[in-house]
Amino acid sequence: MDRKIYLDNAATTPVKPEVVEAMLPYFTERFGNPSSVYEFAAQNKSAVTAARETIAHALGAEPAEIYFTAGGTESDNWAIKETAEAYSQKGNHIITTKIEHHAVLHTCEYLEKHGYEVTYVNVDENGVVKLDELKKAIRPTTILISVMFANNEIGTIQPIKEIGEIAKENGILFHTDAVQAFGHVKIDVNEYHIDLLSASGHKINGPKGIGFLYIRKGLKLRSYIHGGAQERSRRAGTENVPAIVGFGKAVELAVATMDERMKKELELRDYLISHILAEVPYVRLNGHQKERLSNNANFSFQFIEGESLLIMLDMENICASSGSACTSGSLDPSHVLLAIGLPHEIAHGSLRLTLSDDITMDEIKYVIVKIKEIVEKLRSMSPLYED
Amino acid sequence: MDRKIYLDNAATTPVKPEVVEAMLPYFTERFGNPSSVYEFAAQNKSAVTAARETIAHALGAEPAEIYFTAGGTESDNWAIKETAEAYSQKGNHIITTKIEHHAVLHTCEYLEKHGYEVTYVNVDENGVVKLDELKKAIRPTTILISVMFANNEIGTIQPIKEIGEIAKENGILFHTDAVQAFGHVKIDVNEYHIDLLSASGHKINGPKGIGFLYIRKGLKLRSYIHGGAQERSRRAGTENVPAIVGFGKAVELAVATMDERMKKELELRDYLISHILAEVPYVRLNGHQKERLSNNANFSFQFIEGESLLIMLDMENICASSGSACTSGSLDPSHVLLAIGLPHEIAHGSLRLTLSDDITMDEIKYVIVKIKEIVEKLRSMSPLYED
Amino acid sequence: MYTEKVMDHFKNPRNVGEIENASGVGTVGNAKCGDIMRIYLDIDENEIIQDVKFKTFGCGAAVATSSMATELVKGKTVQEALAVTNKAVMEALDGLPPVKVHCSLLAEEAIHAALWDYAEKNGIKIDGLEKPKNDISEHEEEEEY
Amino acid sequence: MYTEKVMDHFKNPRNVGEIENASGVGTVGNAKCGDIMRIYLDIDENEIIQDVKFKTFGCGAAVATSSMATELVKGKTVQEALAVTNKAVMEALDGLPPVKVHCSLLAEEAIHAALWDYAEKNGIKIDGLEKPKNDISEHEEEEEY
Ligand SMILES: Cc1ncc(COP(=O)(O)O)c(C=O)c1O
Ligand SMILES: Cc1ncc(COP(=O)(O)O)c(C=O)c1O
Ligand code: FES
Ligand code: FES
Repeated sequence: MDRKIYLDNAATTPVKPEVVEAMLPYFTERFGNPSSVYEFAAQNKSAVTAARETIAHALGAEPAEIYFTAGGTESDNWAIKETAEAYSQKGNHIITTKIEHHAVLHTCEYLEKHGYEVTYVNVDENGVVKLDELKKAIRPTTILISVMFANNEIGTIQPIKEIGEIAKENGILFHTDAVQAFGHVKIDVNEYHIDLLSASGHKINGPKGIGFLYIRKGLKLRSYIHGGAQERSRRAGTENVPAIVGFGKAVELAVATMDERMKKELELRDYLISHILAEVPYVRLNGHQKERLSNNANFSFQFIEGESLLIMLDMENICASSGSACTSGSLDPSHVLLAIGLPHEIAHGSLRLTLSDDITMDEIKYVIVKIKEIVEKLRSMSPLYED
Repeated sequence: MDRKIYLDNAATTPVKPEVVEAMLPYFTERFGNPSSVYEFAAQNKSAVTAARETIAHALGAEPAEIYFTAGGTESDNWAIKETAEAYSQKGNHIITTKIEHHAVLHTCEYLEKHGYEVTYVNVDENGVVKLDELKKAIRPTTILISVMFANNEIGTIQPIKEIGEIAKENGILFHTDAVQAFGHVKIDVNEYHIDLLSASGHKINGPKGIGFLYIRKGLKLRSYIHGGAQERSRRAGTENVPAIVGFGKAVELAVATMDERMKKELELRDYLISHILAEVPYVRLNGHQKERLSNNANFSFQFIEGESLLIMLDMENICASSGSACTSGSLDPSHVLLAIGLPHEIAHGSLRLTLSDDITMDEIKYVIVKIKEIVEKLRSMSPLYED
Repeated sequence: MYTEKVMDHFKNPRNVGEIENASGVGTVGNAKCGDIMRIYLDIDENEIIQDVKFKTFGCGAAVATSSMATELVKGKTVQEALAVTNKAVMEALDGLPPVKVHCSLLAEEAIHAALWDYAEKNGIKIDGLEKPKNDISEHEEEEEY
Repeated sequence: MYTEKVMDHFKNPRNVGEIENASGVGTVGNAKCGDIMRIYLDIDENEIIQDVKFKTFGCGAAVATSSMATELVKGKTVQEALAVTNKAVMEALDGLPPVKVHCSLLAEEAIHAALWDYAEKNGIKIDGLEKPKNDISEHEEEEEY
């Protein structure tokens, strides 16, 4: 294949040309600071307002409930730390899961060092959070339940509505890290009883360095980034107008194409999964069979190691990942794969392929052939494999 | 004038075409997550490394001491809050000044609510921090001195080297908010004994939503944004590669043109200042006569109010500001102007003009004429003015 | 940020100036923002406002509301003038941004202060008019989240 | 992230495989990353390594260092092979990224383990060779700030 086959859309996505187009004027011409008095900059304020409206609309939220941040990670930090601070009178207990992104897990660990207590609820072998465990974990001091909408590694979609209902019944705030789900799955914050929701631009063909936190009206959360009066005094820092405009455009496109995109991705994904499972021995699919993101496939190939697999795929022009991108500098096996019960050495041999509607069926077929070849080659080199 | 005369470069600056050019490929083609294994994304890692080197070089720092953030505000929050946390064993006292940006002041106020003590040192009538007061404020429990390099409203440049020496002699960390100075003034972190330095891309013709924190090697500061292992595990969140590349380019250009640019700006600025002071009655220049940013002029016109002045200037195609941009939604007179001793009603009539080397002498002359006309008109409407 | 009507009254404010030997003069300041407005009324023996002038040290909205308020009271009776609220002024201007609502109060209060001065000078009592404060400051709203 | 030499040895690893009835076999695991390497040595009566093969379950660097290490010891005496350090292997590969240094230790240790096995089988003692651990794990560096 001449063309690079990019199958790492969960790590990041290319910015769509229409999005770049929408952003461009805001770099060089309409560059003004939207907080300024002069008309020239006031136009930028309306561009920000329009993006906020598009995003709010996509969630069934009000524009005043959307606060722009620098990305999903900041949104997660903000939601969790400032809920902890604002509601510390009520209690010091937080419930989350073992398979959250590090942006949530490390934030919770930080809070644990500062007097908070955190319960990390288990998931089943498909990566679905155990609702009975979650319910049992609730204490009178529980102030927050934080469960990701969809997992970034194995793609499992959580029963968010049920969790929202549990939270609501118990008078506990509910945060969801929807970085992987927003723009890929239909979300309604009211239907799902979501109080706080994190999302990020670069996962939906928008720019990097922009995200938002949805904060339900009435919540007492304060700022996490202190300073100027931007974002209604809740998130300081000169507004990143081009990125906000680009994010708005990306959301508009993602919403408009969602159904069609999902349909195409599902077809490709299911073909890929069924053929890999049928044609490669000693392989398992990680994550839920049905309740999974339409673009996610995650396999564990026994007896081989992920990085070698990735480099060999790269040599064949296929970009993929093993574990999450931001931990690929790390040597530990993925905490998500361990949480669904994989032993270390099998977790090591995992491969995540996250598609887009830009991929063709021919490319998927090529990928299947290459995976078979490479797995075979690596196994022949493995001291663990005796055939 | 047909052309918009943009005199609000302290609020934000246009992104230079060369900078946009440098960023563009990283949106659509080289969009990969630099933490990935495949070669295609590894190229992005080197682009980030190159930008880091350019920036480090501009400060006399090492690349490993530069941490990218989402802007000056985040850098200030990080520097101050995490120093407070990391060194809380040593003490709980911070020294800063009355004229810091809100990103520093509101962060300090936040810390005051959490058991820290903060001394806000006074400045003299030119906006220069009182060094004797600063020295006297030092306690055995002082862990941080945070003084901005140059003020965003009145342009006064602080005696940073002396402050750095005081901090060093007393074994106290020294942070400087150099958002207005970086790229405009020569800075050497070692010569000035700076331990922590904040800067922002959009103040030097780079993109918005990107900044950095310089952290001297050996400091024990932890992350402020928790999550993935980016930025050597100190600042989580997918790297904003296009913005980092653009920031690097902007720094490269700013450093290369600094001398020439300053020369031109000084000429324009001094012409503007001398003519306004000579031709308009009841006016004063705010900030230091000499120790000020080469592009900053700040006047107070007695008997008139800033917003009206700004709107009338806008009607003449002149973009300016009164107080800092991010507080222009606010009704309080600038805390900086009050700190240099202006009474409320005079602080209200202030005008900040911040130039760039893109401005011509003809434009400056036009601006002077218009200011004279408008000030006269507003005064004729003012109940405070009896001529 | 401002409507066209506001900008029109800001660019071409009506009734700027002073009235010598005015029947009533009122000056009020806004404690919230430090701005100041003065209204001069020329009221004839039939209690009709024959002329009105203003001077304002204040923001764009302050100038525009002064201008509009003077337009609204001109030719009216004292009682009619008293009924001109800041809401009426804002409506006539097609609205103001939320942070600028207090500016319109300045205009209402300045008219009241001028009417009070007129009443005092003439030893009369105007029904429904209370002694104006020197500094007005609206009820601080809770910061809205 | 890897040098050309590393990529070359990764793409075309030398000496992959097994040796039946090898003079010595050593298997080591890296406690840090969970990876495993096995080395087979064929040593003649003059203590010369006639042949060497490896199998690796590990990252790109592990494969490349296995390959390079086997190249470096092939044809050498036992004592010469013992002197092949992970540093020598890394140098021969034009370096490794810092997080991958430990992978090269795997190769060094696997050779040592195979030599130990050879010595035990033959009831000899090799000067300077210590009993290998099953799992190696380098001294944890302080996280560098
Ligand atoms: C589930 C999840 N949460 C949070 C993040 C962090 O988002 P960002 O890198 O935009 O800060 C990511 C992606 O990296 C993610 O997949
Ligand atoms: C002195 C100073 N510090 C901090 C900031 C905040 O920077 P940013 O808006 O990029 O977060 C600014 C500008 O807004 C500034 O002028
Ligand atoms: S801000 Fe003072 S009158 Fe409008
Ligand atoms: S990471 Fe395990 S051997 Fe390299």
